[in-house]
Amino acid sequence: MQPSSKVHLYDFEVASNDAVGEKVYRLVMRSPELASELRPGQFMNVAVPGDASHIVRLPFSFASTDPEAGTVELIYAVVGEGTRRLSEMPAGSTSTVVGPCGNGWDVKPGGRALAVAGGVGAPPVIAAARALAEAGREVDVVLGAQTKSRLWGEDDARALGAGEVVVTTDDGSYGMRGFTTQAMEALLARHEYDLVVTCGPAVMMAGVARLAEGAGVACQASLERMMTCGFGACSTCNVAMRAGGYKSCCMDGPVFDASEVAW
Amino acid sequence: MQPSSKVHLYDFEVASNDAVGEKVYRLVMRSPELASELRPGQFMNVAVPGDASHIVRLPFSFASTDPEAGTVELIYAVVGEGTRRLSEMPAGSTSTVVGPCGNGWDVKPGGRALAVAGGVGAPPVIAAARALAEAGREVDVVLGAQTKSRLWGEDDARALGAGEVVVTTDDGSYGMRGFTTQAMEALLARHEYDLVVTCGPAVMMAGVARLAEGAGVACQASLERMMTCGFGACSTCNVAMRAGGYKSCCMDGPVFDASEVAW
Amino acid sequence: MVSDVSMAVDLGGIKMKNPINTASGTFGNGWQFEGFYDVGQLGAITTKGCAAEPWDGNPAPRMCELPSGIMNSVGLQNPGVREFVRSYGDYLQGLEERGCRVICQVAGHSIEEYVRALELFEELAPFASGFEINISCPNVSRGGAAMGATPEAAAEVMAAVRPRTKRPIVVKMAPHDVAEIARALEAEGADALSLINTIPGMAIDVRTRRSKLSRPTAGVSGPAIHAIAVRMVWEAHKAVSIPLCGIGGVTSGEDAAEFILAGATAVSVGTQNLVDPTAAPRILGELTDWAASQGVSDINELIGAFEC
Amino acid sequence: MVSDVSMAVDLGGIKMKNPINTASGTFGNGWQFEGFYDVGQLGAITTKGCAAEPWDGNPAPRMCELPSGIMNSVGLQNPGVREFVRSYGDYLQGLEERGCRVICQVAGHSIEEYVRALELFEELAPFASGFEINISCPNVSRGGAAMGATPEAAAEVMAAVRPRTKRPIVVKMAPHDVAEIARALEAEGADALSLINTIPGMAIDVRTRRSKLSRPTAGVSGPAIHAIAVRMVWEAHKAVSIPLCGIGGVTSGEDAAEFILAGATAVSVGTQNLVDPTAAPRILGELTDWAASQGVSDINELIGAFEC
Ligand SMILES: Cc1cc2nc3c(=O)[nH]c(=O)nc-3n(C[C@H](O)[C@H](O)[C@H](O)COP(=O)(O)OP(=O)(O)OC[C@H]3O[C@@H](n4cnc5c(N)ncnc54)[C@H](O)[C@@H]3O)c2cc1C
Ligand SMILES: Cc1cc2nc3c(=O)[nH]c(=O)nc-3n(C[C@H](O)[C@H](O)[C@H](O)COP(=O)(O)OP(=O)(O)OC[C@H]3O[C@@H](n4cnc5c(N)ncnc54)[C@H](O)[C@@H]3O)c2cc1C
Ligand SMILES: Cc1cc2nc3c(=O)[nH]c(=O)nc-3n(C[C@H](O)[C@H](O)[C@H](O)COP(=O)(O)O)c2cc1C
Ligand SMILES: Cc1cc2nc3c(=O)[nH]c(=O)nc-3n(C[C@H](O)[C@H](O)[C@H](O)COP(=O)(O)O)c2cc1C
Ligand code: FES
Ligand code: FES
Repeated sequence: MQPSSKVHLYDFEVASNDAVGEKVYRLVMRSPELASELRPGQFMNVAVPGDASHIVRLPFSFASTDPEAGTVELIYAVVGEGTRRLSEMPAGSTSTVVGPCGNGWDVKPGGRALAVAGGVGAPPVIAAARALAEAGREVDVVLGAQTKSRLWGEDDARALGAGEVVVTTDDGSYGMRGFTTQAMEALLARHEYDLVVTCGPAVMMAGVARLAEGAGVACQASLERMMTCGFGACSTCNVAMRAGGYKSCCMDGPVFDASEVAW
Repeated sequence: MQPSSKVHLYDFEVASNDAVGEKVYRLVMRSPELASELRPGQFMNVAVPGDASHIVRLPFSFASTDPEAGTVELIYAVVGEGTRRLSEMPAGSTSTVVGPCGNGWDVKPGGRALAVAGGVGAPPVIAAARALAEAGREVDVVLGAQTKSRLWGEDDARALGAGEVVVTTDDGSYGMRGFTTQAMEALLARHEYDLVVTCGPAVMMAGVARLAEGAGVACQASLERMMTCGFGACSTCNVAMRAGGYKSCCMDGPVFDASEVAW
Repeated sequence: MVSDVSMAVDLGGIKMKNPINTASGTFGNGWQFEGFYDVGQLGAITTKGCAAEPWDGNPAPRMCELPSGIMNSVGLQNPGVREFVRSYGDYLQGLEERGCRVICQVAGHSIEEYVRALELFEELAPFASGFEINISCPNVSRGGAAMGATPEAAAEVMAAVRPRTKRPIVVKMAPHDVAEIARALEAEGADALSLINTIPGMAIDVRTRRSKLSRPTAGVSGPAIHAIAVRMVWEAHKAVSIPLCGIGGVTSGEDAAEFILAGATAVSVGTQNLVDPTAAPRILGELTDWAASQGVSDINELIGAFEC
Repeated sequence: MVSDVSMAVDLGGIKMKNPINTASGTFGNGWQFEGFYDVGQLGAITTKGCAAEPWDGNPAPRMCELPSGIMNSVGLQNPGVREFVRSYGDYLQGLEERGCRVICQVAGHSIEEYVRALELFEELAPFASGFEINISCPNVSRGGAAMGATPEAAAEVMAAVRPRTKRPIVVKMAPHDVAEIARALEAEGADALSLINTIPGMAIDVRTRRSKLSRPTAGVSGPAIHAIAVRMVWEAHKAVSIPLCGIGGVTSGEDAAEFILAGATAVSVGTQNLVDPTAAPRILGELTDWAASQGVSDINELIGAFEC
């Protein structure tokens, strides 16, 4: 079997780029081929102009695609210089993007599913929940954030209409006070699931994976690593496996069977 | 005697920044203290934002200052990445500038003076001619450019009303066809001068210096060097002297007695 | 610009149709770039360092950003020669047939491991036009210092691998004592040298007081090291007469041209492949245009043509 | 942030009120910065390398830009110790009185020249709190290789200068064989080491095929070399017990803090002084804030506190 790569380099144009929360932005990019190729859970690697001393692209998941309009929706948090420069890209500005990267969620039909997202882990989780709902599943969604102003995804989650939506904030400023794992425990007690999908901070995902394992439910987790290429060429994005050794976050992931990861 | 430095770091705001010719721009910066301190022939060292991988400031002479308005007028050619980014600084944008740098022209009163400028050597030469005219001298101005679209300074030179203005272009697209040195020879034959001031490409200045020396006229030349600091701290801007050794372009210059320079 | 300049070069017996090669570890094993362009147009590719048996490499994080560069501590993760050939052999065989030379990089923690890996390659990898010996691998019996850290140690590795293959051997050098080590390697029969490998560096998270990566030190690459690499190629060029492959911070045809003028026969694109996956063919085009603009009919006329 | 952290450090007998020093050649002789801020607030300044007799330095151009750095070939232009003291002695004496230590850098093309320069400084420069011996100067009798290129050569310089002064001697090291040379210098009585000097590099104008500067090679400095410099300071820290001054690409308090964690007692700001003339006091402020945020009462607790 010949190995083969379907990752491309595309131009994109910013259609819109606006704050949707405290340091949380929504960027819609126009890039027709990418929009038609991306599958939920995959990601892209974006060149952010404006500082040639930062040579590395920034990896982002997407919340939705509109293949008809040729657009892709990113939700991102401003955490450093790169995302700050991204937030300053005006509508009409252009750059390049590498994608589609990674494997995506396994979203085949089945029973009730639970989607658990923390912070800007929400975009790929919402995309997964949407695909699972479209595959005919009931899907409950847990969305967590530090505080109300940093929450994104509730409207999209409710729009799925496929199950319960529970919101948690660390500081209790909105929804349940506490962590997504606490909300998850409550849901696990009330429903029968055959799939959990999750994305968020590593500690949160480790907790979600443990709970799912305890309940005997399959769990897919979308992981983050420092990435250089995003298409399997550099081995800098390694994820340690329970069975020993490493897999590549950008090629074998970013979505992993949570039970295989050495958390 | 204690050495002392009068060079400061100032903020500036771009008041306007427009093309005035082919790849020639006019930038007016608002920086009140700098505007009141700069003397003709001095220069400033400008930080151009937008690419952290280029760490060095860009040195520029000025064409005029308006101490009342607190503004300084720069005329510059886009020759590389730094000047290209400078040309993209919109009105209202800000950065920092080091100045006033260097010694400036010696513009005391006297007889008829000749000012010879090539390309974007024109700004400091116009500033010198204006100061010489204000000191009561008759001043003839020779302005050279490769081609008409790259010429700047004719209006300012004519506004002095202090003598003849001769324009040359290498390609004959405007004024006399040929080099500034040819125009200078013709003027030297017709008038008696006691001072020549010049700025432009090194080969041109060397020619001007030779003609002035042949005619026994004092000549001041404003030199360019690759500069790092602009205020005497690094010794990277050396100018070789006829008498041997080097002087510093940013402190002992940029204006030198042309007869002392090893051209 | 359509050009008539002959771009073919000979890297110590590896006959490349043009000087553009790719740096080991920054180009996967080639196939990852087929979605971006026809890899067959490159002069050569160098595969990721591979040992006789699989290596896990270092824990995450393995990469952090630096000004105009990155630092990596991959630690030569590789599946071992057998699995390498099983997974990529057919692809690499096809690439050779498309006219792009395949240089297989050989890694080892000891002389015996190099020899064993090379023997396996010899047996299993008919597609390899040549081998690149990475002498920057940590020497397990010497507390992790690089295998080829001194002229003597480098010569020892070279002497051990030389009899194991008739195919060309390129040695990938660390950025250290270049002239002396180059002479030692030439004396032991190296066909060509490639340089430089990453420069050891260190980045500390000052809040936690720990390394930003999983190891205290890691390797700096990218534009930040280019001028240093050009100087080292020039030092090697003055020291030996075997051909050189220039590596370090190449992002443009001009960067590649600097290496050629400094004495390199070929030039590898490294980190830039990762951030601009179409870099290598663009750089090839720019290099070809530059050669034409220099008025030569053969790029070989420009090798070492730096004037000083 | 107002901080109660004690910032005073002792660089081999040079008692600095805080760890911020300036790198030789990037700070003029101090007075050039008085228009920007009160230089007296710095821990120390290091003056431009100065020899017994005047040196012309290299022809222009002496500087070109590199990605996140510059390259210079000033070639140690200096007016000689007598003229240096005549021009700047009063200013430097005043600076010492303002509590900022003055470290005078000593240059030479041979052992004799170092000794002669140091003798002159000893006689004429009572204001110097200590001397920095720049062992990267080209050795005239060895075709231009650096005076301290090998442990033996470095030791020889050190042994010759040691008896000539009772004041502290700092040795400014080249970015080469740091651990070994550091040990050799410590053994010969160096009070402290400062590192790194610029890294040799090369930049070619590919149209003219000539160097962009007046010499084929020149010295790389700036952010591009920072991670490499931090690693070398850590290597020296593991090799010797005399104090170190970290130099290379410092643009922020974080960069300075990395050097301290890697084992430096003081930190010099270099190239950044030239492009941001107010950098040094800003970095001092940021470093002080960082020390406070680390919950220590004395910056000395953080020296070498890198955890690995
Ligand atoms: C597959 C993948 C998908 C991602 N999807 C999204 C998304 O949809 N929305 C979103 O907001 N972010 C997402 N991220 C994270 C995003 O890539 C980083 O926040 C971004 O690269 C930070 O760049 P910066 O220059 O602003 O921050 P930097 O200045 O580089 O770093 C600031 C801080 O951000 C954190 N950080 C930096 N890079 C990463 C990284 N790769 N992973 C985790 N933390 C990092 C570190 O704590 C660092 O100290 C994703 C990352 C990966 C790997
Ligand atoms: C004292 C002084 C006063 C100056 N005044 C003016 C002025 O009023 N108007 C104006 O347009 N320019 C002026 N210059 C030149 C100006 O500084 C350069 O054109 C500018 O720095 C180029 O920056 P860049 O990044 O665009 O070009 P780069 O990308 O750095 O270089 C592009 C090309 O420009 C040339 N160049 C670069 N730097 C210099 C330099 N310092 N001197 C000469 N040529 C250079 C080189 O040929 C180089 O190959 C002055 C220079 C000095 C030293
Ligand atoms: C992620 C990464 C992995 C690398 N792996 C290897 C390797 O396996 N073997 C090797 O000899 N060099 C390896 N290198 C070094 C490169 O081949 C090259 O020598 C170095 O990066 C300098 O070139 P550059 O600046 O163009 O990247 C690696 C570099 C990077 C960035
Ligand atoms: C323009 C310039 C001149 C320098 N002159 C000297 C010198 O005279 N003596 C010396 O030891 N180092 C000299 N250096 C090296 C610096 O002191 C410092 O070691 C080096 O630049 C690295 O620090 P940086 O990256 O902060 O600049 C010079 C550096 C520059 C940029
Ligand atoms: S980021 Fe390069 S292999 Fe995953
Ligand atoms: S530019 Fe630094 S001394 Fe002149």
